[in-house]
Amino acid sequence: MSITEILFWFLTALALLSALMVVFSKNPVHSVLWLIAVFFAISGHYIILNAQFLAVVNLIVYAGAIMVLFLFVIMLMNLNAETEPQKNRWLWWAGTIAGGSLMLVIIAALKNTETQMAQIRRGDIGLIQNLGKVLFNDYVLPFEISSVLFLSAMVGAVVIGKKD
Amino acid sequence: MFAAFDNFPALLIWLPLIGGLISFFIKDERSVKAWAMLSSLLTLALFAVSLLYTDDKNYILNSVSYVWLPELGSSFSLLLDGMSRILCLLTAIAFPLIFASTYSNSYKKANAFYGLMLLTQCGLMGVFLSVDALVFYFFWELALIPAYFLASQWGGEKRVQAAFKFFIYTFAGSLFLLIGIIYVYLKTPEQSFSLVSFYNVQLSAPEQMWLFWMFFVAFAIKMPIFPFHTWQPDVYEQSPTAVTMVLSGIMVKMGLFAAIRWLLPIFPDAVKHYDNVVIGLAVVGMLYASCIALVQDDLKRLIAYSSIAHIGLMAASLFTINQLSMQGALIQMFNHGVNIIGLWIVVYLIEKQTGIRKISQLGGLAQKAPTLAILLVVIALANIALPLTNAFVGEFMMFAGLYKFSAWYAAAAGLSIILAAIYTLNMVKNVFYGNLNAITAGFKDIVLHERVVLVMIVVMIFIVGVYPEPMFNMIRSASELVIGKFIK
Amino acid sequence: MNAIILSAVWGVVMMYTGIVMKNKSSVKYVAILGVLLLIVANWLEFAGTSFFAIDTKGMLAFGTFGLLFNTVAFVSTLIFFLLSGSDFEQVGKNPADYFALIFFVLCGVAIVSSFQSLLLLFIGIEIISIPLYILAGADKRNLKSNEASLKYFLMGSFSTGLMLMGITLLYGGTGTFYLSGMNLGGVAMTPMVALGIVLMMISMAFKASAAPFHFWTPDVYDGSPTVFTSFMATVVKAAVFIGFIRLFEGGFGKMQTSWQLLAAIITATTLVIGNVTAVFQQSVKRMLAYSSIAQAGFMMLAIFALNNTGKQGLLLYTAAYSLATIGMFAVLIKMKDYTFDGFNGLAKHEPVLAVTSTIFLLSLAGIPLTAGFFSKYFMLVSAMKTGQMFWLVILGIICAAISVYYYFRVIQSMYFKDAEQAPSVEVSSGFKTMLVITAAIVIILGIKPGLLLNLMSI
Amino acid sequence: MTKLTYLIPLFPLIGFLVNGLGRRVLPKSFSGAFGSLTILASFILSILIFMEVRVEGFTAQQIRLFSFINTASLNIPFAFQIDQLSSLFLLIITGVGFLIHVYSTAYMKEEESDHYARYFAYLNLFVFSMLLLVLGANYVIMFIGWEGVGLCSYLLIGYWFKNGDYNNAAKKAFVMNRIGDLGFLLAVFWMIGQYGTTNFSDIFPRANDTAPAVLTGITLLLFVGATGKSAQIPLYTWLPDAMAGPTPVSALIHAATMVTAGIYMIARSNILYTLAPVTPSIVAIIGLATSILAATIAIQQNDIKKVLAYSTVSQLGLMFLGLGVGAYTGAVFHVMTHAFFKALLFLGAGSVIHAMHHEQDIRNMGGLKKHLPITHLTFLIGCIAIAGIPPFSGFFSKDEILMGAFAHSPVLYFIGTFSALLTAFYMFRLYAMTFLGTFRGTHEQEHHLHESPAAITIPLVILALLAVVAGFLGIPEVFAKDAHWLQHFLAPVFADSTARQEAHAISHSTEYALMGGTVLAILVIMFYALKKFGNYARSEEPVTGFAKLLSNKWYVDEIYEAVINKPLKGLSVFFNNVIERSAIDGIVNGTGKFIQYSSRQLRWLQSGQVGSYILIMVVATVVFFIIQIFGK
Amino acid sequence: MPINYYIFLAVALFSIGVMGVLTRRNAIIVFMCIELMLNAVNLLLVAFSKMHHATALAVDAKTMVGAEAQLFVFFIMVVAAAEVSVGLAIIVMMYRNIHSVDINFLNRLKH
Repeated sequence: MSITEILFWFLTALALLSALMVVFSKNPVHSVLWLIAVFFAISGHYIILNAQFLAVVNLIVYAGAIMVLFLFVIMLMNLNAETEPQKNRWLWWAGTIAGGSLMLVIIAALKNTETQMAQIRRGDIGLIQNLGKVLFNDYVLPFEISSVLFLSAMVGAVVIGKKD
Repeated sequence: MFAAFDNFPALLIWLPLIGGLISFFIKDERSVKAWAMLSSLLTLALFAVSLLYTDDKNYILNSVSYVWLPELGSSFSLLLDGMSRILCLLTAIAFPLIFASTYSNSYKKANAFYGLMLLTQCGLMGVFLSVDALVFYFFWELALIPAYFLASQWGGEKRVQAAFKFFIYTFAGSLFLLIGIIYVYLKTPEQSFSLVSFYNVQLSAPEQMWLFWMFFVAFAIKMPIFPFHTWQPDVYEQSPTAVTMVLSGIMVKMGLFAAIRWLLPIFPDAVKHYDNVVIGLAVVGMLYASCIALVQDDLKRLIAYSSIAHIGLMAASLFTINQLSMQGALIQMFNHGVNIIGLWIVVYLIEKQTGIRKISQLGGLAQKAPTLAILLVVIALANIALPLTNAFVGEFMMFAGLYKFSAWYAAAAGLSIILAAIYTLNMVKNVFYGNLNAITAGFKDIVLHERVVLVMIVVMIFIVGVYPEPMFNMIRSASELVIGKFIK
Repeated sequence: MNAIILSAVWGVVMMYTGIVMKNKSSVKYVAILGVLLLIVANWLEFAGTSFFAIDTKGMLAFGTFGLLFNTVAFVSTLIFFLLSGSDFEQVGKNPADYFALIFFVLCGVAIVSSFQSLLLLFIGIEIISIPLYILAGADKRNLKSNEASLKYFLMGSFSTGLMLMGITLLYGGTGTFYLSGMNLGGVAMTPMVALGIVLMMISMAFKASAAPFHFWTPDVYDGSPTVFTSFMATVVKAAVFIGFIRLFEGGFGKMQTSWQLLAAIITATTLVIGNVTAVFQQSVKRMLAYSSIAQAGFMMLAIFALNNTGKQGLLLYTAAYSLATIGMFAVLIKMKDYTFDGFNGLAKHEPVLAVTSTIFLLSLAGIPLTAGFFSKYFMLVSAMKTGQMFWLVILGIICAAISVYYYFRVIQSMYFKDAEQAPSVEVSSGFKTMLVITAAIVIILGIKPGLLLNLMSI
Repeated sequence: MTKLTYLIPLFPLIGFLVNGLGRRVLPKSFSGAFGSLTILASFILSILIFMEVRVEGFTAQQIRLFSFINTASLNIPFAFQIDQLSSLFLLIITGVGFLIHVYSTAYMKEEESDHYARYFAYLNLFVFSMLLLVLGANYVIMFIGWEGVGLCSYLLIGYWFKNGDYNNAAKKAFVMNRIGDLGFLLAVFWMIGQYGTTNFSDIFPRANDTAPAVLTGITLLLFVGATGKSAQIPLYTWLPDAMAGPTPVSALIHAATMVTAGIYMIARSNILYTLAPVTPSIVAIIGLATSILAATIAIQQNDIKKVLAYSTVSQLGLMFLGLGVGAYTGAVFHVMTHAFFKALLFLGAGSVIHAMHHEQDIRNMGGLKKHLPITHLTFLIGCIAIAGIPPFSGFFSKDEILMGAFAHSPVLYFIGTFSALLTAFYMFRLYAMTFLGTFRGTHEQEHHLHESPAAITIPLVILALLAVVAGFLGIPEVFAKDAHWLQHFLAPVFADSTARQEAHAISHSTEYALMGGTVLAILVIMFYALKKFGNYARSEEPVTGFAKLLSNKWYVDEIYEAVINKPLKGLSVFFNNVIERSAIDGIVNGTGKFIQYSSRQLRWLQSGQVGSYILIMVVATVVFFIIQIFGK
Repeated sequence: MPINYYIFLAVALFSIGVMGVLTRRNAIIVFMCIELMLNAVNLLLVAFSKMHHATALAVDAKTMVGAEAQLFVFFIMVVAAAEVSVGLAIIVMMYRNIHSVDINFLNRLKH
């Protein structure tokens, strides 16, 4: 087993474990922290896949900005205590089973996919230079259009946040 | 579209339509009454004029086709042939009669009432005249909507529910019709809704079998034949009498007419296949409705069930597929319309004065209102098809045709003749004969305009009853055309 | 392209209008001007004049169908503004922002009606959704509005997740985001693509509020400020359907056989749940929410059939449905009480409102001579043309019959029941005129649907 | 002259219209006179036509007026047929009709003016319908008259419409007639199916080629019609009830003319009956049974008109016996004589009732001989005639029928004779109780007793004369050769039937013996009855045993009520309350309810919980995956 | 690395996210779980990107196939950021009104 593979399995295990912890943690703050762990693991995977740009952006945007925002809101609401009331057992089981069966079904459907290899540690499409070229040559339109998305999100946040 | 004022079918539709729309804007009750009367008389006059141009030479005056929805293969096509002529005649005659007989009645929101009535007339004319399936469906629904509003807005206590049931019931039925029409339309080689294309379309036997039911259910609900009839007594009971007249006199004929024009010739194989089912239902319905009529205490319900029995006979005879009963049914459609309107007028006159319709609470009216009594007896006798009244001709022919189909059906259906005599005479006896009571003691005989209307109905009863030849001439070719579809 | 850019720009203009103009009705007029410009710009593009020469790299394509739909959507929005524009002020303090958000939504609508790449579909849908989350919660003090907003947001994000999974699987299976690249036919159907299609169908069904993914609809439509419900339920839903049919026709048309059954199931469920549940509602607003689900069921027939008749019909359907629903909501806003009984006696007090809303309801019920009839007609024809699953058509008409029940309850209240007090607030004559015009359009489309449909063949 | 045939029914029709429309304005004297005169005009025309018809070699003529029902497959003209049979009936109808009109002008004097006019309008309408019936050249026109007379019967029975019982009687008459009419109609339809026409002249020549089963069916159905109209088992019960109408009506409609329509119809269709294998026997048996049944009931009746009514039923039964055994001429002969003497008896009864101020119970009469001499005499003549005592008319006609029966089967003869004996008994019982003995009514009634005016007595006298002499139109072969004028006259009508019948083979000696025996027996019975009831004294003892059975008319009405009316009513109520409300409407409303119920249940899915919404979405997604991937 | 591994991992993460959405009642956590789902998708997209790239490399050494998927991930992040800003605003607004972020309290609207 190469070092890459070891790393792969480690990151996989980390990601899955952290994800589960996100779900099962009683304390919201812990959930946030575990989620950040998931993001780190995923960024690790990106690096293995040689998608360096995304690995960085993932950390900056998700772990850095978004999760901080989450944490901030949780703190603001003083939700750090275990405020969540008793769960509905039925709903819990139903949710777990539903989610589990979703996974099983997808995996069952896709398990016979013809084995193709994802290129790892090589290939330069994930480099910032190449992505930038493609982004500003071919994907400039969606890029511009997503500004509308931000505009609306901005206006929206203002509308919601403004005092009446 | 309004360049259409140059031939009869279009005029027969536009005239009531415009008359109706104008009615909505006449606020004064007296004026709107007069206007509605005038409008309906104009329609009648127009129809009378059209009778002068019935020969083939004037075909162009009696048919019309405008481009409407070329992209769908539908055109606004109307045709005034024998079959539609007799029903347009009924429609044209009925409305002035209805207006005249209820002339003294005062309606809240009279402009809306008369406007809707005339719109109903427009819709009915459209149903009878259209020879394009989509146009036909349009008018089929359009006749229903104003009738729904009329039945809901004016009438008895439970009118809203009754009219609503009627509306949903018939609407549901007509949706099946729509599906059927679309299917046939898709099967026509030229993707057309025209009657000719429908008549020429080639349908396999299994297709015909289910399409038959699609069409039939819609028509059966409208007619209505057993067991699709339960909306009818409630609606007749609850609607204002003028509306009941329209519903029972003309609107139920839509179903029968549609069966002749849109069902029999299009699905001959299926008709042959299911004739026993339909006729069986109709005959059972006749006996069933007659039996129920025996124990009705409400005049309106009694007439409603009697109507179901009569319609049952017409429906049964249509499906026997022979000239005799087909022509009989066509004539009887007209006659039944006239007679039942007469009956409703009598009920209306009684209810107007006494405020009740309960047979058990009435009695002895013949002493107070001999004219009304005599006229009613004539109409009632016409209703039970006594010879020399109009209904005899039709019923005789229908029974003869039914007998040709099967003696047993005819014999069973014939029992309803006896039952009809029982309930009709019971009604006459309990309402008009016998002694007066507190309710009927103050009854007055009918006034001039009511008398004129009833006398006109009676005169029509006798004219058609004694000399039906002109009617036969009117419908002969139409029925031969339909029957011709079955002769391979 | 004209419409996308202009609507985005006008959204920004509206933002500034809110700051510059203190008079609230002039804000409305600016918005109306904007929509008018949009209509003109879109029409010019339809006629062949594009203001911007942008190479979209094949990610957008402005065909007749999409542009025509844009026209429908913009005209509906115009009528919406004219009828209910003044009611924005009732919702909150910053109507200009709401107008801005609506223009952003229109931008999303224009994208969804012309996308060729799943990326743009995704962005378009998000541009539509995010302002709607806000609009749903615009009435900030109102707990129902809050709740609607949060429910919409949570479920909307979840469905976004499903959609992204779908897109990913499709990409994994085909290696492209372009619709044209995916449309390979049944041969290329790997399980991955199949799952992708299912997920796309589910997420689009969610946005289109088709059952069993419709659950957000009644709650959100009910909780949102009524003006915005009107917009959400009409233009937005119509746009989603246009996106839906473009995606499935352009992307998966050749694999129709593989997903048709699912489409039929969704259609059937939607029809049944929408119509049946609407029967028991006590609030007209909520009834209209279920009615919009029911109507979605009919529109699903076009997706199921995926033929030209269906496309034509869908266009007509969106127009008929949007106009009637906008009209109906406009009347609803004027009512003091949103329950069925709240409509009692409307015919007596406000005959114009009663007559026009009757026409809208008749149209929604699909009665001939209204646009609703032909739209349903086209749906049925398109489904029948496929020659498969005839039961769906039968179910459709049964549900149409059921729908009469709840639409006519309103008519019954208006005409056949009495109320002592006027059931509605005072309405201006301009509003009435506008209602009459809208009703007239509904009827004209019901007599001559060709006026709209013939444009498609240009 | 036959060209003017249409005038014969037209006159009464005009009378009907004038009297009916002008009932408010016309004075009584005018409406009565006009009503009578129209019939007189028809009578005169009938005589003129008869003159033409009686000429040797006259063949039946069809007079086509216009086409009534005219389709490709069926053509029914409105046409009349003049032949020996119809012209004979024309005479009877218009002749007797005229007399009864005259009689009525006096009898109905007390009515108010508009009701008086109404009465004559109805009466004229009746004559019109009856004339249509006999003149019709096809079964449809005949049916028009057939139903028309039923209608007039209904109207006249219920003439005093304030009385509920009268109305019920009228209704019963109409409904029972309708039952028969249905049979008639079905026969007509069968003929249409078989021959494509209803014209007598087209059907009868083809009867020979018709399958016997078909003929049997048609004739039986026609006979059902006849049982309704002519009051035979099982549809006879309406006739006694029909006595609710004014007495002249009973005389005209329920004795002389309408009830003989059945006989006319069968006589008209004689060839069909002759060729049908089974029907004649059934006709004979039903006729005989009716005759005996009605006669037995008549013995115990105390209402003067009821006795006559049952007597009519009984005599009609005999006529059907005649038809059944092929003695068509005899049956028609008896129709004629019966028209005379039964009209006479009814009118006489009317005179009595008139004098007694609407008292009809013979137990309250007696001794009227001296108060009403003319009535008494004419009534006695009527009784003798009906009893069959030679040389009065009843003897000849009845004898002819009975001889026909004997030729067929002696059993029929003896039963028929028994019926004739019963006739003599109850008629003389009636006569004795009414006219002999002492008056048993109130003093007031006695005080007012007086002979009726001339308008009543003159018709009585004329009819009495006819009742005496009419028999000589048909003197049997045994008395004088070729003296049977009627047989000769009607021969062309029955020619085909006669040719197919086996010749009568009764020796003259047998015939004399039977005749003598019968007459002797009748005389004995007559004297017994006169003696027994000549001094009738009212006894308050209730009738018991067999007599009770008879006085309750064998409980037939009660049986009908229990077997037909009650179940029908029950069925109707069941249909109305259970099938209609619960089953059919229940299904319709149930569909609505079911949808509402489903709506209420489906609402629970909309729980308001985001979690459950998403859960359902996920489950649906899983299901969709399974369908998509593993479903194929 | 075989693509199946990535598929399984992503699907597992995705399903865990779904499970979280279904089982948790705290609106923020639910939202975080949705973010988790998005990340699973991102990971899978990148994996597919590299898979297709590898395939395309065999034909053309200079190919940029696969870049579009990574850009897609980029856009997803963009959208997610926008969504988070709006979503958290809504949650805060909600919290201001009812002082709770329990989604089970969201049941005024039902049936």
